[in-house]
Amino acid sequence: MKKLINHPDAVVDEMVEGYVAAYPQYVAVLPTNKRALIGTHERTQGKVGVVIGGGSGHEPAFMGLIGKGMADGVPVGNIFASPPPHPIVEVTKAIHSGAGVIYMYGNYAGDCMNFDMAAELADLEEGIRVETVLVTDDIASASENEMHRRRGIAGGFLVFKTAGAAAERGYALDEVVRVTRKANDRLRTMGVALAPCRIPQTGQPSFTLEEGEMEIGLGIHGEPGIQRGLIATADETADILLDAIIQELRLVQGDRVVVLVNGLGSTTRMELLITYRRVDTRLKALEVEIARSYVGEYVTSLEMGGCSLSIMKLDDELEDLIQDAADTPMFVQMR
Amino acid sequence: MKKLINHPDAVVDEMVEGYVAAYPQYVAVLPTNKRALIGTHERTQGKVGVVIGGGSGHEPAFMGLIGKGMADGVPVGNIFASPPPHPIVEVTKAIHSGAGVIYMYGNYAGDCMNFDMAAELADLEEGIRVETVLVTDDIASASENEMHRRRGIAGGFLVFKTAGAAAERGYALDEVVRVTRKANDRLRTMGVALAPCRIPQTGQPSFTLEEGEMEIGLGIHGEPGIQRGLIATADETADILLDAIIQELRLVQGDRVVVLVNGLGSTTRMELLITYRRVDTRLKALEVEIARSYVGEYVTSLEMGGCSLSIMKLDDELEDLIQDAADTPMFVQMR
Amino acid sequence: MLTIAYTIDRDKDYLSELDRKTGDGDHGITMSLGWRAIKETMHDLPEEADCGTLCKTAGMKFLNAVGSSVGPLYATAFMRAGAAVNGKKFLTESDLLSFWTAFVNGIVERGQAVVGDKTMVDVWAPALDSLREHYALGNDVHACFRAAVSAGQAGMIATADMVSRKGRSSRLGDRSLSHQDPGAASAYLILSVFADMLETLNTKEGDLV
Amino acid sequence: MLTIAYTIDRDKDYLSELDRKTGDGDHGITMSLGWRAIKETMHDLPEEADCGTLCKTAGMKFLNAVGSSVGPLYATAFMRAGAAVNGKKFLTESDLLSFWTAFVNGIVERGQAVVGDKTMVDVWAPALDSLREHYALGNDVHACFRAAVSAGQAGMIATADMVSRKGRSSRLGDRSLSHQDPGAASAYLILSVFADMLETLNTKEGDLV
Ligand SMILES: Nc1ncnc2c1ncn2[C@@H]1O[C@H](COP(=O)(O)OP(=O)(O)O)[C@@H](O)[C@H]1O
Ligand SMILES: Nc1ncnc2c1ncn2[C@@H]1O[C@H](COP(=O)(O)OP(=O)(O)O)[C@@H](O)[C@H]1O
Ligand SMILES: [Mg+2]
Ligand SMILES: [Mg+2]
Ligand SMILES: [Mg+2]
Ligand SMILES: [Mg+2]
Repeated sequence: MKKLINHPDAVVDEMVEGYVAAYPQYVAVLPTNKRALIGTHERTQGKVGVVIGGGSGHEPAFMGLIGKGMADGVPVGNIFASPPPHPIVEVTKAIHSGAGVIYMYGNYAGDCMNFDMAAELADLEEGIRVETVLVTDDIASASENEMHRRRGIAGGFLVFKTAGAAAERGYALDEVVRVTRKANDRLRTMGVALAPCRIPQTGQPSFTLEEGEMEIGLGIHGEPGIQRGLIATADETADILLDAIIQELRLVQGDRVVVLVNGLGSTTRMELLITYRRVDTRLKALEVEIARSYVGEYVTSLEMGGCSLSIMKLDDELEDLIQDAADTPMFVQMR
Repeated sequence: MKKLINHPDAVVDEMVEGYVAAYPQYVAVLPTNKRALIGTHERTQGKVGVVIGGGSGHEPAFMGLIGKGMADGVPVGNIFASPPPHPIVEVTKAIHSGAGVIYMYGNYAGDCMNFDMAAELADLEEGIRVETVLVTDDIASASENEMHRRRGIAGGFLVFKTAGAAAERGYALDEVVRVTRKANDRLRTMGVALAPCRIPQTGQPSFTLEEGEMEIGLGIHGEPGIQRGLIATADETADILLDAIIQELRLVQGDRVVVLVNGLGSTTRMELLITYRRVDTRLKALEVEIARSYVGEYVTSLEMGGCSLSIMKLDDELEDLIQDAADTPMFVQMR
Repeated sequence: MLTIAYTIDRDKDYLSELDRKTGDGDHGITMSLGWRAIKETMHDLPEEADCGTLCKTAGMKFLNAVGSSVGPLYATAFMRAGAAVNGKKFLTESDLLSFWTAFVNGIVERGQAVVGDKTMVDVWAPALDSLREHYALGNDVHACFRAAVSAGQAGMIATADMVSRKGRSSRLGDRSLSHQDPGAASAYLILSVFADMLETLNTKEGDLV
Repeated sequence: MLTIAYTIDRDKDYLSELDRKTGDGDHGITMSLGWRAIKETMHDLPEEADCGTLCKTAGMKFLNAVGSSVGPLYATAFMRAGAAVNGKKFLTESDLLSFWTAFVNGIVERGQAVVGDKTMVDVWAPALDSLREHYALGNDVHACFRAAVSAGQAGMIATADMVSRKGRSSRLGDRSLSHQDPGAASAYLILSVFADMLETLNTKEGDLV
């Protein structure tokens, strides 16, 4: 395993140091906790605070998305491990502007427990009202009638984008929560992996695939998928993902959507665009309108190979929020 | 080799199709040549046209950088192969707004011959004045007294950024050329590779490294580097690159620079940020001021592993241009 | 405590390996980071600290070093256990029972897992049951713990035949079958090292925790 | 032409392999794409097209299929060669000499490489010299081309001992040593297939090109 690192135990701290050094115009680390990052952008009094977070190894998520129109702060966990309550609470206090705070993260046992503890503490210590929206976009992780048990993967980016825009527009906390829940409800994701990742500390591949095999419905932590399949062409792969999503979202003629083809780490833009091409052709054949597309790396899994497809079914409110500007170190969008 | 593709011979065409489908708000393909892409952004009469290009496999470069403040058009070549004159000429004609056109690309025999032929044709057929600035940032590719023989690698991004901003501000062609040459003159890059890439059609690794080895001074086409070294920590690697660059640029206290740590394809942002951290520490120790940093993938080499470091020594004019806004599918910056 | 930290550190690759089968492959790293943090706490605390303070500090250190799933679980365990033995410098045999009862209840309360969910609870719950049972029979404390360890071991082994219903591995469905749960494996390690230590020490049990 | 296309296609992996040693590993792909494009041109052109038109079309097709370094080089070669035999439907022996002279000069003019730079010119230049020499001696045309092929082959082999001074490999410095130049290898293939074809055909040489 060849990685550009210094010591496996130091990767997260050094990454955060490098990040803050590279983007001082965007982010700062809190003096109280070296894993507590907040944006240097202006937060008008009365703006709902937006906190997203989770383990490291998913960059640009989560810490890369701090800035105007996205997150106000991010507590940073170890690789693939939820941050503990302390940095979460510190971030919460630092970015709170009097209108409450929304927490968003993927639905994992660890994140739920740590963020819940933090929310309790923020209320207890400073009376800050915190609401939580769990990202549960991964179709493969539980059946449709157990939607609340699904885990959150790359589609989280679109949920964060929605909440960030709503907060920036001055929505009240309940309203931010409402529209963010709606975004999550109308969002589905499914992914495939072609190559595993390696956590620096163990150096071991997260799984081994035979030549010609792929994992279908994988997680973004190197977890195995729900099923192993023979390797398919980009078009066939896109079809597997699309079929599942189209069916659950019940997409029909006239629907408007936003599409996200997310690379997991080592898959080239070339491959992602070839995959997108098929998605586009199929949706156009269904006469579904694509309001906006994102093709690139948004939520990675270290250097895993493969991609996921996310589709959010829009209404006018969601579409408007998704189109809003955002300005962060790893994601910038003009309106 | 596992890639998300349909057929090796179709990758470039399908990538371009997917790209144009994903970003209709930014780009369109010309009816005269399926490899000729132009931006849909407004080009005011009298604005210098900006054309960049080269082979595929470097995404986001070159085609990802079409838009306001960057390139007006991009002819797309096969993987690692210069585009032929026809798409170059077509792009040139389509984006010409009466003030001439600047061509920028890496200094490779193939690109030089094809773009020169295109420039001749554009003049012959439509009397369009074309000027060329070759990117020659790679320290490793020739000695300091043969600077003009150096090849262009990741630093090209900063050269394009400069020219795009100057053209957008309404500089005349000669002025755009002057400032772009200055950007290239004050720019140095050097890279290391930890893992090879594979061209889809051959499926063969571009080179083989023993466990524990890295290539120093590699190209962005899977070409071997100038030298093979033992694998080092991120800090040691950064030092190798930095030492060479600091020496050539004669960086001293009070100088202002822009820094680009570019990932070659499969190297994670975590590693790039850890590498950046060292660059930052060293430059700060020298009391060199970093006006802006870019850490991420700007010019890749398919899924190669490794990174390059580019530093441009600024003057007021360059700094101002680098800070200008840009809006393209794969690179957006607010001022 | 130091021995637990040492054992976890030694076996961390094995624990991560188990986690790769059904989870994200970091369990060994996380546990070892957590216990290393506890180890540092032990060094930093004043000699005269009582068990309550000691446990609460250990819990917070563990938590803030790792986050993750096990962070809140073991942190809550330590907090509750610390409260149960608050103010004491030495633990009697009955203190030990209160300690472990609170410890395990803390885990269950935080994680809401029940036996059969393929988690560490499949070790801790039967171990606690067995401990209470043997205490009730008035058995020798060492025998009680030996019984708890074998109940825990049986629970750990049984996780291999369970389909996960909690935590990361619960998304795998049947693919989680025939792999032991990593959290159960580390729980068993902690429990058995504790019991071993108890055997070697006779009086100053307070030092153990 | 079709045979050249076929041979290049067959040997493309070998050519790419040579290119991986000192360049970007695509030479076989590029050459095979280029010659495939020429092959298609041959099918599309009307029966009565003369050699000039044929060559110019071939050159443009080759160029626009590949771009790259070899695109402009061979396109220029074909354009110049086409101009040299413009309007002719059948080529005489002296036409053949004009054809190849123009072809090789086109490459040199476009690429500005000289013998010793480790490029295709190390095949084409000695081959042309040898061809002219044997023509001047009044030798049989087949013998002339056999001589040219062996001169080209010697040139190709010699590239292994050269340090590259043109093209992508020129950045490698001494690391380009002891690898044959891929462009020289494909040039030799083209030349030798041409000569072979000439042997099998006696009269209608015009069909060859
Ligand atoms: N709700 C829960 N209750 C009890 N134990 C749990 C629960 N969720 C997960 N676990 C335990 O945590 C272990 C995984 O720990 P670890 O790998 O460190 O965390 P993560 O899953 O966040 O990577 C599982 O093997 C399981 O035993
Ligand atoms: N200036 C030049 N003159 C003649 N031949 C050249 C020149 N530059 C490159 N070549 C030839 O081109 C070959 C490489 O072709 P190819 O791999 O297809 O192009 P690229 O280097 O653009 O990938 C080299 O082996 C060399 O023979
Ligand atoms: Mg984890
Ligand atoms: Mg090439
Ligand atoms: Mg785990
Ligand atoms: Mg080549």
